[in-house]
Amino acid sequence: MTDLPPALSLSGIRKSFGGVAAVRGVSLDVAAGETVALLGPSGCGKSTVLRVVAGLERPDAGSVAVAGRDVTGLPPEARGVGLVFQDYALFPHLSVLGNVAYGPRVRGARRAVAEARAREALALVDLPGLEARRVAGLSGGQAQRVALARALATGAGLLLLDEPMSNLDERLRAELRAGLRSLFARVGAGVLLVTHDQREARALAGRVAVMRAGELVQVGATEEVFARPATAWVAAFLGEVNLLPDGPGWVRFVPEEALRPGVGEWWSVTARQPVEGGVQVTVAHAWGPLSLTLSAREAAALDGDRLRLSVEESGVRRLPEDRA
Amino acid sequence: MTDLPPALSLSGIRKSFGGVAAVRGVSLDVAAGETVALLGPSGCGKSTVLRVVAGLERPDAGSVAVAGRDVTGLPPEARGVGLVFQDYALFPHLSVLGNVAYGPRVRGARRAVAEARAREALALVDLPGLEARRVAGLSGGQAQRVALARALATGAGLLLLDEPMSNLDERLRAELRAGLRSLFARVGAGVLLVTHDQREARALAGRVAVMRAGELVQVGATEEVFARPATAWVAAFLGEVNLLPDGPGWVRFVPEEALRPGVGEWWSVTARQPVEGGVQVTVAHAWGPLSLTLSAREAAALDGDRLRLSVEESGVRRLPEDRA
Amino acid sequence: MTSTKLQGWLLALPGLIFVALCLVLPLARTLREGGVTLDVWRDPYFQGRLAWTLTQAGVTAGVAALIGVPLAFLLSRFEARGKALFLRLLLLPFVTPTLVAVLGLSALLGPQGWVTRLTGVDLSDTPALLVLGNLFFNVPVLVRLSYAGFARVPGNVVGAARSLGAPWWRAALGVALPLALPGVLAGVVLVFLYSALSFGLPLALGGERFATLEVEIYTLTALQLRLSEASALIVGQLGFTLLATWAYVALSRGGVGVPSGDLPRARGGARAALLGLGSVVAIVCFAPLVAVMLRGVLGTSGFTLAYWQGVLADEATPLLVWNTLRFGLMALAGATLLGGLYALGAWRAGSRALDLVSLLPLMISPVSLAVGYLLAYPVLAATLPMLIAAYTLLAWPLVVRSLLPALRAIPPRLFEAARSLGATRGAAFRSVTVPLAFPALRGGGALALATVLGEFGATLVLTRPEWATLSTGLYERLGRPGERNLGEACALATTLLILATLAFTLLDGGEGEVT
Amino acid sequence: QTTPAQTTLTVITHDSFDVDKKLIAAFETQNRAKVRFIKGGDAGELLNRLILTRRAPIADVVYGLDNSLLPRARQAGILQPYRSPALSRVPAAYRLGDDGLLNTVDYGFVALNYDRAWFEKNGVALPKSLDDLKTPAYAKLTVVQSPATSSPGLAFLLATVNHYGETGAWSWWRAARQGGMKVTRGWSDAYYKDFTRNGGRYPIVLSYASSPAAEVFYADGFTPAKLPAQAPTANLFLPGSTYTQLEGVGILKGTKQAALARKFVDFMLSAPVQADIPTRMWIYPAVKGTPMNPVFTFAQEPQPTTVKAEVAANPQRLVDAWVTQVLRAR
Ligand SMILES: Nc1ncnc2c1ncn2[C@@H]1O[C@H](COP(=O)(O)OP(=O)(O)OP(=O)(O)O)[C@@H](O)[C@H]1O
Ligand SMILES: Nc1ncnc2c1ncn2[C@@H]1O[C@H](COP(=O)(O)OP(=O)(O)OP(=O)(O)O)[C@@H](O)[C@H]1O
Ligand SMILES: Cc1ncc(C[n+]2csc(CCO)c2C)c(N)n1
Ligand SMILES: [Mg+2]
Ligand SMILES: [Mg+2]
Repeated sequence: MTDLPPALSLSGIRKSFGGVAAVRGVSLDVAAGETVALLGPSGCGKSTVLRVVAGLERPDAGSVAVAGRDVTGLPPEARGVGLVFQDYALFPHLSVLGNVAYGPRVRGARRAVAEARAREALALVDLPGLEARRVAGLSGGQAQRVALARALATGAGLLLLDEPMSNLDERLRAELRAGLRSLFARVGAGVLLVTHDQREARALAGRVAVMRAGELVQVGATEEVFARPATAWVAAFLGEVNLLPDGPGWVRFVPEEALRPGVGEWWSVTARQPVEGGVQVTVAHAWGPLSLTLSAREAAALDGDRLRLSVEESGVRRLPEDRA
Repeated sequence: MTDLPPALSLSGIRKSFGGVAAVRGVSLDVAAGETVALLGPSGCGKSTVLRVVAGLERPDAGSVAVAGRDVTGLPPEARGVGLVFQDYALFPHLSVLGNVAYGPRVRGARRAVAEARAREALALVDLPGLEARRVAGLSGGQAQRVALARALATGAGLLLLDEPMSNLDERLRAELRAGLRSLFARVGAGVLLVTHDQREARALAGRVAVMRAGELVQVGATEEVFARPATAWVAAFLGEVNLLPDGPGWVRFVPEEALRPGVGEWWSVTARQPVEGGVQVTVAHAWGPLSLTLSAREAAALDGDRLRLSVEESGVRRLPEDRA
Repeated sequence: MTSTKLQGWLLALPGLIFVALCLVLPLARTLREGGVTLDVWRDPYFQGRLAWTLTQAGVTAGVAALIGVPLAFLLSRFEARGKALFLRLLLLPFVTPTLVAVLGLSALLGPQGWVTRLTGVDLSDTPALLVLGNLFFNVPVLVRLSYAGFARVPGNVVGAARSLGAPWWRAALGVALPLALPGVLAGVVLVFLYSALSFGLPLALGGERFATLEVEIYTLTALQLRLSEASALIVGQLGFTLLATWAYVALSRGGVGVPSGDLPRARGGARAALLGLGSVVAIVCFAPLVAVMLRGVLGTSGFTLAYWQGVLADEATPLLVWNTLRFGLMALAGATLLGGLYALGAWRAGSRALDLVSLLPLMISPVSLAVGYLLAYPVLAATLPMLIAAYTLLAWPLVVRSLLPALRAIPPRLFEAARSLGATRGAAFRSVTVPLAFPALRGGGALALATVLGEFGATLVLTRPEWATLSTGLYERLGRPGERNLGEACALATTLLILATLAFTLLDGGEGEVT
Repeated sequence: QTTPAQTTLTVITHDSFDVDKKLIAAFETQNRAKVRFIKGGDAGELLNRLILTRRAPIADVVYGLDNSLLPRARQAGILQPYRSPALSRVPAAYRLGDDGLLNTVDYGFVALNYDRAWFEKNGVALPKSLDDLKTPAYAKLTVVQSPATSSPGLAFLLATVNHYGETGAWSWWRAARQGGMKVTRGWSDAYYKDFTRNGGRYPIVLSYASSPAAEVFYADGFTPAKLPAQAPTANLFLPGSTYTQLEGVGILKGTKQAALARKFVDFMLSAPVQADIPTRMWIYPAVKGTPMNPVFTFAQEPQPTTVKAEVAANPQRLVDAWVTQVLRAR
């Protein structure tokens, strides 16, 4: 594995649109067989990075190498990447099958072979029986799955997936995640996955790259990044709420694992909200408001508007405050 | 409140496209000030229901009443509903501000007033500074927020939101959910929300309607539906995995709340998977494989590949097996 | 210049060379021969002609837009029975030789016309008849090009406007129209140019009183050989047509989209409007043709097949049919090839100047070109290449005007998707651009063929007896007195219309999108 | 000796030219040559095209120029003289000058026609003179062609100038137009759209003296054996309203086929062609004694009028004057 060149290697990519600096120096590697999730708030430049990699956008600076080969100057079709567009970009003049078989066809496969591959890909995304349909009448989720199948069917060694499941329900997503995971493992493709779904990132990605306003602010192993965000901004972006001021320029980050409900002092509960698999409560702690999710079982520790809570100091971390 | 007519009242809606029966008899009420989430797998007819309500599709049968007035025969503009399209459908020839101000403008507001309302709506979706941009260059999430703002700016008494936040990151979603919740409460609008995000449904919706292949299969208070799915299919769709065969035509549904890790017999753990805020494990129970998510704290109960687990029988329910 | 731009200009080059050789050079020769004495424009007589020319063309374009644009919009939003056939038959007026149209109109609205006798309203010798005649020829162009434009407006976008509270007309004007603008404006500008530069129709319908500038140019050039005065008029005419065209080019920015398939059936108000406007257009565009066809089977003593027998017995008739088809197809090939390449070039080069050039053939007085041909290419006078070139020149703007907006409307994402799936530029072009633009090419080809099947090339070049076409055969009969000549001319006109309908059916592939 | 098939003679004609193809074929075999015809437009357009291309002539022979155009053709020097021996059989009055630039092939009379049925039905008396015709009562019944755009129109203009003199003619035309006389561009427009017989408003139309014969010939159910008693239209020979058109054939300067061209000129005056002319082009063959179709009994010949030299000398000037004095006068 280690002697294989990375499936993707980006260095110093910059791209502006008129006055908007969409990408401002992004360097990132995706190894063969590895899935990297690209996370970041809306408009931070994720899709632009993917478009640069696919060769649809010329970077203002920087270079793109795919499977060890510099492709910065190459046209999209010479790069061997499969891209799922955020807005699908299905071919309106082709049927569902025609759309999915398109990639194999233009890469020279015979019709029968191409269609067989297309059917396989369609089965993977759980779209049986729609082969002959025009894409115009598809539902949002159906169209998205066609787009995903179309990219998968190319058999490209590098897949660029731009929020490929944003319009699917959770069960289907879970199924697809399992399917994709085993597919990626089987074909050894490098995958760069843009997603806003942290479960998806966790389930699929070995590493995560967090992007902010055109730059990567933290790259690391998935659990590492989730467990140890580098800055207050990253922590907040990943959904951490217990970021309490701790002197100028610093915050005290209290991860949920550091919270021990049912032991220690009583604190008053200022908010509670039922969530999937439990209840989310906010406790007026001396450091500031602390939120935590109690499982159905732990909820028993609640005593009206009070909760015993102790913080395991060793789990608390100081992070630089870099939020605007 | 109770003497107000429902914001929306659907009865017996049917709609086919050629051979495809997209909606097969849907009846549903949305009270004023209430948010109802419409959940269902991809392609089950959710968008079609919304389009029928908005007057963009003529139902083959059934009637639509908005605020107590039968609007089945009325054109879209006479219905007073705000619709967020799943594919946004922004006006490419107008700026961001022009898109959002369009609704107030065509409903007779003066330019200044319309633009003020548009700016308010844009602020709500956290899109400052993009007013003058053409919509063509927007990122996916930016476009989606423009679409949402556009529907909000109409001030319609009935909002139809078709996966309005599918392309937004979780933090932004959480913010928006809070913003929307208070907005809906303030204006007393009825909201029919299509979403695949159960957190979104839980956070925003008082009631949930679960749709399957063109029909509603369960309608009820949100927590009620999540806690007590009516059938195996609904339970599975809502993400429940512990549905174990229990004689022909029935399943044993073991909700996570009924599982007590750390007590009872030792069972061997067949799979473990880190997830947000913990680890998901599958236990080879006598009834069959049982999955549960252990919080970081509960994970301590794991002993290598073994876990003590007892099932609280009172929490287990028998559900009819209606999956194909 | 980027390579795409350069490539665009290269693709447009054959068209540019063609325009240079078949238009610019001959025109320059004409102007040089006469010299340009702009003094003519001081003459209030010519100022009056100019004003009249602009007025009648403006009124025609306005009325055509008022009827045609809403109809095109409705046709693009709703399914209606016989829609494809209707759009196809709408090409027939374009095929019709001017004098035939005049005869058809007079049979209905002349002093003894059927409609006149029924209603007692005599429009003959009034400008209303002239505008009707202009509409007869030109509403079809407008409807078809606007339809193509509207068909590309995504249904959801109009739906969004409606659900935001816009009544249909507001959604149509505020959303659909701006997005369909390239097609709609192309239609309007073509109507304006054709009406401004037509001369057969105003003369035949109104005599010298309604003579347009083009009539004066014709008279001064072809009959009086006063080339210097004619040149001044030509330059002036070119000036105002360029102005109109420039306005069109500057305004015609639209949206992207591809025509979508299934449309709902029209009902209620939409249905009524569709039927109403459709009927108005059908009456304006088809009634004169029906009248002509009827005259082909009605003699003084009622129904007769004598005229048809006469035409069928005439040994020249097969030659007329064959020539009509032959020249039509040759020019169609020329126009689609040149026009296709040119549209691609203009699209890639992203140059609005190229838009302007493509309309030049419709801005130039044909007589002045004819003189230019004789001066520049005497050796080629009355040769087949010259004839085909002339036909092609008149036909290719229609191909370009159909194809270019369609190309510009293709969402760039689709091409990108193809490339990222492994298609080379060429393969992506073949498998995405071509299929998406092909209906527009077909539509443009149909309009181009219609132009050629009529009479027009004959005014540009010298012809030969063995090149007689259905329209020259018909004019020859109308050059002799006698009932049978009129009847046979009408029978020949009917033949031309039938032939054209067949050709359009083949060209449209029988089904699918008609644009 | 060159191979016969290589010789091509190009003949340019006006648009109404029509001769039996068999006769042409006979000429071609007889002379081992190919004849290529070009249609050069209306006679006036034809002349102008020849003038424009005189430096690089596009044809060898021209047929269709007439006496009203000859002065300009002569002045432009586009023709070279050749007097066909057959001219001896053409009456002197019908010859086109002595310089042999054009050999008369046929002649016709531009004349007013009227719709018999209309006058009978409406009980209106026929006008007796051009002076009557210009009064609104008759002017609004009359459609003529423009002298600027049509050869019968030009002929009619020359007739009026010949009759009234220039100033008189201009005031006649102005009065007639004021009175409602319609001026169309071409003959077909006038005859098939404006003439009452074909659905128009005007029962008097400027056409040819032979038109009534053609009306009979082309009527529904015409058989030569059973001629009707009268034609549906008739000539209205008002004094000063008719004009004789003499159409000729000539050889263009610069031809490389002079010998063949001369043969073609002779051919046009040969008996078979002359006999073919009347019912094809509805004009009279120039050669005396050519047999005529009986239908020509419906085509009366008007009294010959002498044309003043100043009228015949420069018709173009008169057209120009008409345009400014009549057409553009407000
Ligand atoms: N215009 C149409 N023509 C043909 N079939 C259609 C059309 N619109 C929808 N359908 C079909 O109707 C069914 C319901 O579609 P709909 O868009 O309502 O699904 P949905 O529940 O919104 O799905 P998703 O979650 O994927 O958006 C689908 O099978 C779809 O393919
Ligand atoms: N063609 C363009 N013209 C102008 N600005 C553009 C263009 N494409 C992208 N941008 C801008 O560049 C920035 C980055 O866009 P990009 O689409 O890469 O964001 P993203 O991270 O994919 O966001 P999202 O999660 O919302 O899809 C945005 O501010 C966007 O408005
Ligand atoms: C008023 C008017 N008259 C005639 C035509 C017919 N026509 C169709 S194409 C063409 C010229 C070709 O360039 C002409 C004259 C028209 N469209 N508008
Ligand atoms: Mg994006
Ligand atoms: Mg949907």
